[in-house]
Amino acid sequence: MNITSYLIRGLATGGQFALVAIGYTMVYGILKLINFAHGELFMVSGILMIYIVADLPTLPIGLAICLMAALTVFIGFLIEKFAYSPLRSAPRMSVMISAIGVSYLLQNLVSYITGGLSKQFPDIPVIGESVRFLGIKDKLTVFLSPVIAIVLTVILVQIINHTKFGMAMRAVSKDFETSQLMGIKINRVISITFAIGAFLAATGSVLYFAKNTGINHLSGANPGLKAFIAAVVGGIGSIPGAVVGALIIGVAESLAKAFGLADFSDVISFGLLIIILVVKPTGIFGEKTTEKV
Amino acid sequence: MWEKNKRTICNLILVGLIIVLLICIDTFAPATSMWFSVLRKVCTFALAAVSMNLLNGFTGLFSLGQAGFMLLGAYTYAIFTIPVNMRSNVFRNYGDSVIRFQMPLVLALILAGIVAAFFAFLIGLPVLRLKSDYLAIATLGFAEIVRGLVQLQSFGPVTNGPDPINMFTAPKSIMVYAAISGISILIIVLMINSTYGRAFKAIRDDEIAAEAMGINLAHHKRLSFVISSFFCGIAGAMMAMCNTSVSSVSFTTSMTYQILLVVVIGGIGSISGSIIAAFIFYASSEWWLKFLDLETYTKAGSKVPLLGPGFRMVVFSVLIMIIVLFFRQGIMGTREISVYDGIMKIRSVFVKDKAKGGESHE
Amino acid sequence: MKKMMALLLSVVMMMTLLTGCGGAAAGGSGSAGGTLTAYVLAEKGDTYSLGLANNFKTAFEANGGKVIMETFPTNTTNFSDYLQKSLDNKADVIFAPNSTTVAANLLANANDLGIECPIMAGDTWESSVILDAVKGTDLEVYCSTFFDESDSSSPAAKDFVAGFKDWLNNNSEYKDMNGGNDIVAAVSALGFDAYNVALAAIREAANEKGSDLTSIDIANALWGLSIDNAVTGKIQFDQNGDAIKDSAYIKKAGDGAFEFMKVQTSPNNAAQGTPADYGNATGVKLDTANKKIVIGVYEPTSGNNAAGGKQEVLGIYYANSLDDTVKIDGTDYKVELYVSDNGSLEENAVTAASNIVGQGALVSLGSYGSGVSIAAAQTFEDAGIPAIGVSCTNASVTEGHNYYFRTCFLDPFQGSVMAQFAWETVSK
Amino acid sequence: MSKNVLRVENLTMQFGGVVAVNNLTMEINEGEIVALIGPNGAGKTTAFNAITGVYEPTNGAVYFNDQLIIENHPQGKMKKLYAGKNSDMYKQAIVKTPDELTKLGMARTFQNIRLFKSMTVFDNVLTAKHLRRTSNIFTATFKLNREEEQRMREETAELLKLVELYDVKDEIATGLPYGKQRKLEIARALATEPSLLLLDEPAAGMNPQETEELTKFIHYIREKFSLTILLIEHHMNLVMDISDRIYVIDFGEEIAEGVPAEIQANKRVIDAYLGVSEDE
Repeated sequence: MNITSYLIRGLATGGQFALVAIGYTMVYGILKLINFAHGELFMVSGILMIYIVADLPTLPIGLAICLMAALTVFIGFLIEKFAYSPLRSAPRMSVMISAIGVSYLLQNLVSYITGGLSKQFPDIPVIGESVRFLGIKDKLTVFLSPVIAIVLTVILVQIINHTKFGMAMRAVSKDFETSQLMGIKINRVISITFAIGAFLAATGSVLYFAKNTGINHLSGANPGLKAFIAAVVGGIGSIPGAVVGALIIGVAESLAKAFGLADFSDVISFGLLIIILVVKPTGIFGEKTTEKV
Repeated sequence: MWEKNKRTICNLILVGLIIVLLICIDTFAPATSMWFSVLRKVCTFALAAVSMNLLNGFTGLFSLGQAGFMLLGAYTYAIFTIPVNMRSNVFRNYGDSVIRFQMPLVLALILAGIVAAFFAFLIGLPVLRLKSDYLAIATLGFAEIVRGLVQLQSFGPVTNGPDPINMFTAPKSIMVYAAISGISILIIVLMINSTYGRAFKAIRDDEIAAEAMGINLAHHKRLSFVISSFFCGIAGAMMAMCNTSVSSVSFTTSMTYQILLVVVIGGIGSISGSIIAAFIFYASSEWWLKFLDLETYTKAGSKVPLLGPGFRMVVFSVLIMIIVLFFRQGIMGTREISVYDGIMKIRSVFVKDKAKGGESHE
Repeated sequence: MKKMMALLLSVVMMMTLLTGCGGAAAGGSGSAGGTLTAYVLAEKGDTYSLGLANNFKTAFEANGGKVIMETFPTNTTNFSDYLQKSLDNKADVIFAPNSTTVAANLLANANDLGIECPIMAGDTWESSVILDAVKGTDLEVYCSTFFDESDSSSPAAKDFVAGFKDWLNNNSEYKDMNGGNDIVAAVSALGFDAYNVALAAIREAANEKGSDLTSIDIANALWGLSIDNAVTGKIQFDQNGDAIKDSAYIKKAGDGAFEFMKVQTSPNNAAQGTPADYGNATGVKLDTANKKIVIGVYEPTSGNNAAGGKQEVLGIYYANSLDDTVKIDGTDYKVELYVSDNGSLEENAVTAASNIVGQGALVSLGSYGSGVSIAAAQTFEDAGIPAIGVSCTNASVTEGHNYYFRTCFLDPFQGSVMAQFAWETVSK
Repeated sequence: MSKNVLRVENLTMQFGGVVAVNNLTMEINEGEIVALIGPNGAGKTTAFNAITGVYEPTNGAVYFNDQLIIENHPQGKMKKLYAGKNSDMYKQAIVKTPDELTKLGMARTFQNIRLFKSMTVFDNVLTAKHLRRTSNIFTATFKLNREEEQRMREETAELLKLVELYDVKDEIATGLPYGKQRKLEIARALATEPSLLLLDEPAAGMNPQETEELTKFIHYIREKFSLTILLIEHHMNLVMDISDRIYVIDFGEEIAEGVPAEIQANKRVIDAYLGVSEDE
């Protein structure tokens, strides 16, 4: 029983989930909203890729990916514009129900278009090749995902901590009203946050679906939930936390499969979520915020 | 007597009429009519929606664990009502069932509720302290955990593992479903109109003020959570009766989303709203709007655009988004149906016409 | 910021350090001598998958083999960890009787991991999805099935294959339903036979009862039926209402088409069943008013099993296009099909079956997928309508339901056939 | 000396590094009306919230009817950060949630009115009666507590008549004019049958004529319900002519205590309000 293969694959799924988890943690940081539809956006970007490659066979793969990423960002923007911003002042529950409604709509729309059958993700040239690394034979994307996730995180953290726009995002996440008073255009910041989240989801979907090539309308549900758990475990609102949380969840699930607890892999991640929520609701990296009466 | 509770009397008359209508359908409708399977589902999901409304709508606790509690109720009911001689057949892959006896229907129903309530109490201890969106995700996680655990091979002798359970008592007549659902909803309505109901609404409106008025938040939240799960368990048992076979595969999060959307359509905080919405949602999705899924061809043989498998669900999801965004109150908002006020309003519309018409000669 | 970066790096370092020392080469297959090992992977909550897996396990262990069996939750898309388990245990054969949706990912992951041992499954894998997944890989994939288009031994089969291919090729809408090609799926052949069995039973009942025949008479007729020249071989129903079958076709997923490997026989000496006692059930009367016979088609045309469901419906449509009138007491009765989609989900079963009952159907054909068939058994029984299972192979479809018949073989049979085949191929 | 109702001992509230309330000691005897005043941001409401269990005090103790109800000392991170005094005097950590304190008999109102927005005026007060129920979930649901329900409704009607809101009893509470909402909140607090009533700026937003009426009303309810009252207020004329004793705090610390006349003349109090630097 050698652990390496399970660890590597655990890190891989962790890395792929991390990109989606960052989307959750950023949107929650800004809007205090669980963007239920984010998992579905991840699935939609996979489906978009299939239809782009099928309908525009002449388009080189690199361009196809960029077109898909652009479309995903646009959809993310639309979701925020039509489903969330009209409810900006609405009670918390109706915004959440709207998020659930969007995720339900995306699932049913894709199921209608694809007829419910699972479609094959096109082969991605470089990262799709099988490669032998440390005695394990698997697709390059498996070994690449954690690295790409960490690199993107570092870039994102630099943007947030060292650019004017990053400061605006941090301000908005700390206090909505005051940052509005300070002249920050709230809606622009929120739209851009959604756009970044959508872009990362698109990147994550290319890495993830290059490995798990069968996609149907339900392929977004499980990764979406796992990514959210990762965001909570890592400390909601903290981007590095989301990545570390995702790596932990990925490895935990793979190890469960290694030790024959395959049936429990789902149960373990949800168990982890409930334990973290109760013991340390702010997660590993999150800071404590006292509720002012 | 009339003056004091005229509204309740009118509403009781309405309920009486509905019961008579149901009896007619039950006896006279041809055995094959769609009314049977539709009304059975409507009664089941009306109770599920009302019990979710008790929690989300009246106590302000946003929980997404309904599928988990319904699963517990369905499994408990199914396991305890399989005739003794059929047990080994159903539990074929796991030797035989641990339970050796068969329970009468009513007892099994109550047990289904109790089992769901017991698990609600357990999960409630850690989870009810959480803020609303975390509570939603934690209860969603709980439902997934329950679904995962029930399917385990090691639990085979108790829950038949991943194999479906069938052969249990599944009544056919609508009156059984209407009775169970009716009594349960009546109990919930009585509770909401009691002093405890007011305490729940206080918690929904303003937790800090409620606590300052001496309402113990932990105790009342747990009470509402456990009672809502009790009736969710009974709704789960009714769902087992509807489908005549129970397998954990059908208790997915999308079922919880459907119940939530029924509550939203009906109006969060309105019991009659949930019942009306359950009827509209399930009657149309199971029957009236079924044609949306069938590829139909016009006489000229050309395919009617858009219609095809899955289109019905797309129409539903768009409809629900419209309701969530523009009609946040849903059909009834937080108002309850009142026949008396309805009649008065209609009468006043007529009276006004007469008055307008009669103005000339006064 | 510094603290966080340090922690992140240490996590990655710890992982690579671990992998460094543990890099022993895994992979490679075929245990040197010793007992043959099979790795069985089934989907939790899928009745067909679990039934077949359990039967394969008992049969393979009976031969003295070792079986490692695991189940995965529905909607799983990444099977690498499971397949890695088969490599770690040096499995000689992998048996994964799952839906084509699962197969697409499973085979892709198998190719990623460079799995060399043969991968086998049941009748669901006889579909173009498997051919696509195998294309361009050197995976060795076998599946058992009820029928093979290149088996020209029986004339009925030859005519059916030729006629069905023509019929598919000259209306594109049906060809699309078949997955865009004219490969004859086994389930289409089964659908074709099931329709003809139903018609034969109706004609039998008409001879005795004339125009006041009811669905109960059709059920009784089915018990006594014996059709020798059916496309998928002789059809006779045993005591449970299952067709007495003693052989299955084994196919290998080749490049673009399935290659016929062999007919694997396994003794099945069940005798023809005596009619069950239907008590005083009245069933559904013949629709003498508008002179039509409705046959229900209870199939998944959406959801996970849509591909197989649609191919089954095609077989029934084709059979209906050849023979759609029954003469009863001198008048011609038009046979009409009513397709009711169960969406491959057990919770839709009762509603979809009630739709068929609502149309006044005398017989119901289907369904692809054992779970949905079992779930609808009670509804057909209450309406007194016989149902003929076309390709649902799980034993409990007919067990205890004397209104449910079946024209295909059962999991216990298919499991033992595949175990036998696996044992023979691997021990060579 | 009549019985001591509330005694606050070295109460300190510290958020991170900021000491909001520093070593406050206060005593209120039965039947007294005591006011707690001080410039904006002096820590009045924070002290109030610590006494009513909304916050956990960082250090100090609170006695109600000579019975220890709240005690705490700096723990965990706070040990190092603690900038207040005599943290060694308290060892235990007794915490009470607001509903437990209300059950003991301490009812409160809020600085920004917190009425139940979906309920009518009548139900707002009726809900507060829930605390004194003797029924449980079953007897309440199946209407076996008819006489208790009847009693609750009568008492609610009486209270509403007292605050002259009975005529609007079926209107939605948050629809009332500001002054009336204030009086409703007081009526709701009275519904929990308290012995100590804590009022948080009851006259805020009232015109002089309404404030005058409020003074009479507070005197009246003290007699009728034999209450002890602690209030925070900015309207000096209300404070001066209603309170028996006054505590003044500034920057979290107590700077003066005494009867209204003394306080009016107290130099430090005037400086604190007028913001003159205390140089001499």
